[in-house]
Amino acid sequence: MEGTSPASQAWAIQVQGLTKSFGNHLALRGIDLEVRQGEFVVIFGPNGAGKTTLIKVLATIMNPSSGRVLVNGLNLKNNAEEIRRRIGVVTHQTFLYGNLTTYENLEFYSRMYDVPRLKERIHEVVSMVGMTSRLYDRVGTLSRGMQQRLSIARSLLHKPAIMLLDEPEMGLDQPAISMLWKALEIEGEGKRTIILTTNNLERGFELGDCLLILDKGKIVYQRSTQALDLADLKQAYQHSTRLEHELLA
Amino acid sequence: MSFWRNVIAITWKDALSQMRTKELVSSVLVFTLLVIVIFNFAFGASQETMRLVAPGILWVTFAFAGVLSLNHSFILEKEEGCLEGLMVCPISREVIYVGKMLGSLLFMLIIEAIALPIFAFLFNLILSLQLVVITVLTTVGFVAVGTLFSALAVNTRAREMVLPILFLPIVVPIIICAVRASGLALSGEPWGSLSSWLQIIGAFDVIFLVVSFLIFAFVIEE
Amino acid sequence: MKQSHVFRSGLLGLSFILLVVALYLIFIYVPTEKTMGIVQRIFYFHVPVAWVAFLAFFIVFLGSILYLWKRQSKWDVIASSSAEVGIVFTTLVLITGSIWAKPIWGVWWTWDARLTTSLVLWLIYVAYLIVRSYATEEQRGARFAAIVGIVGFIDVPIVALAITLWRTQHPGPVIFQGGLAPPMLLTLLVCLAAFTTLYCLLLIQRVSMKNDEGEIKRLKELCSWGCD
Amino acid sequence: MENAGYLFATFTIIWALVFGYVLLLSNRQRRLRREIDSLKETFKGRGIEQ
Repeated sequence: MEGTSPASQAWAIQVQGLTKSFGNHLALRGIDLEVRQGEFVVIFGPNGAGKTTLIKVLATIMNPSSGRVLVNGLNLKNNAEEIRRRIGVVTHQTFLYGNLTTYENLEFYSRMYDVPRLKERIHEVVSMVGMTSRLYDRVGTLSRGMQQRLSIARSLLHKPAIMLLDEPEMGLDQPAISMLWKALEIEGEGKRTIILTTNNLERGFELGDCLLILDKGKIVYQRSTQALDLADLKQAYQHSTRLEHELLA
Repeated sequence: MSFWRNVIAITWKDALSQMRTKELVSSVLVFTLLVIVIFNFAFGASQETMRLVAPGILWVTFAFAGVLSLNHSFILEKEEGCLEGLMVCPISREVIYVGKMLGSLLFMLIIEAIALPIFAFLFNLILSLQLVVITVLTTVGFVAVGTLFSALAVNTRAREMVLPILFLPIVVPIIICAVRASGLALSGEPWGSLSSWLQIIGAFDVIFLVVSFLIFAFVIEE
Repeated sequence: MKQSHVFRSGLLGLSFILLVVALYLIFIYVPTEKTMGIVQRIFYFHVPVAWVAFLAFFIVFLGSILYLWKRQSKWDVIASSSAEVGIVFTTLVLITGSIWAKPIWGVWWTWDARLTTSLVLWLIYVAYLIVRSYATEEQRGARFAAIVGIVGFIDVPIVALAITLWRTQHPGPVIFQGGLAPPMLLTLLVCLAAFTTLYCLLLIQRVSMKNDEGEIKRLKELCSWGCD
Repeated sequence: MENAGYLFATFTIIWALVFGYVLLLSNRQRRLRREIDSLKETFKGRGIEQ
């Protein structure tokens, strides 16, 4: 826990001046963001706004081009492995191997995260998403919704303090969606930090404590949920997307 | 020793997954057999010419079989974004390289263990310890660069084409050495006459294991 | 801008003068080699061209390392430009080698150690360009090409060693008996200098072209982003 | 002098290739320059700062 002062403990994520460029294209152009521990942040934005890039940088999959990222007070640059231990990632891709069974997949990821008493833990997370009966089925034979539920189980194996959810509802059916949020609730005990990207304004408004709109790699809007109603948010979102349409025309 | 624990977990997962892909195992084996048979027609069946061209046929076969299986190694990781899943695990990028490399090595050695006796049987040759050593050493060289290039090729368009285009020119030196050394081994030469070939293969293995280990992170990290 | 233009013109003048001097030396000044006759004069082209090819690939190697380390696109621009020039020169090596081989050994192509090594080099660096063009994004292509640039160059000595060992088992014709006479050495050195300057010139030209291409992309990007 | 043809061929090919390459480069360079100029014109017309 070196380098973590009590003051920075309260922040789960601190991002300062984060940019990410792909050649000439700037995907993120100066993001400043602070997320308190236990906060639920929802990021909206049109396609290509940089949502996925931001999540990938926070998930340590992509290196930032410039700027500083702290997770639990740890700098992303030199503590990537320690940070990875504390985050769980769910995207619309499941990260699961179709040729392996449910159990084998979860066993593999448990090994990667050094999960203690992994057998019990696997049974625990699998029953949490209601997949106990499919423990020895090959993942490739399961339906899309089931695979996604397993993906949630996978992300919770190591009890991460921070969850990064990149459009997790994409391609999910209704039961799977409610299962997702139930699983996160049970495990979270109200203090897990969550960052969610989505296009669904109503859902995000319902879930989040803090709402952001990302547009062309910049945060163009940031409010806490108490301070606004849904209509406000919709207007802001439409404004940012309309701006884009006007420019393209 | 969590490094090796994680490496073994990846290797095991890879080996299991590759072995379960029945199309892969059978297609690589059938391919191997086909190449041997086709070359047989190409060069005529006289015992003497066969002796001469057998090592060449063997290594052409193994090189292409290697391309097939190496290609698959990272296609496996690409399908459900699994490579990103590995990258968010609390392991260094090097663990991923070593794990994948050993997985491909294991898979190729199994294929070769099946193909070599068939080869010896069809060409009337005697398998020796020398041939086994040459095969293992050369295969290590194949997977050392192959794993690096496979991770690279899978992120390009026409990935099935990119891997052989990259891989084959780079492994030219060890293919030459393996062909020569196998030729000597098959004609019953002592270890001493093989040594200079084996040394080059060994040097290639060491150099490219180290280089690939060092630069692998640059391939998978944006 | 102005300064680089002056520098480039100077380089152009220098390489022109050197090439003219080289022509004079090769055709008039240098004595004819005894065993091979006049064809041996190809040597004064063949060797400098091969040297430049090798130099070009070394620059690719350095540029690739620097690009991966610093992530500045200028290193990638230098590396990829050098690779292209290198391929042109390797092609020249292969052609001049073949033309030399015909009167001396009676065949166009022989699996001579040096020629074969050049051929493998050519294949490696063509792969370098192919990887770049097959990548889904420009930056990714640069990164992948840099990997090939590093691995490829490290492979060169091993390729040369393996092929030399392979060929010495069938002793090929000896290219040179005895050392080089002083006039021959002088001619060779001038030719080396001439082709090295030519390489520098081509590299600078290619780099500035790539920069222009980048500038066009940037302007177009700006166009689509609008003013901000 | 019986093999002078080969020597001559070498020279011709080398120079043809080098000049061909240089010509190709300078042609492309000119095209690029023109494109840059026309883009800059457009910007001026729209009053966008570069």
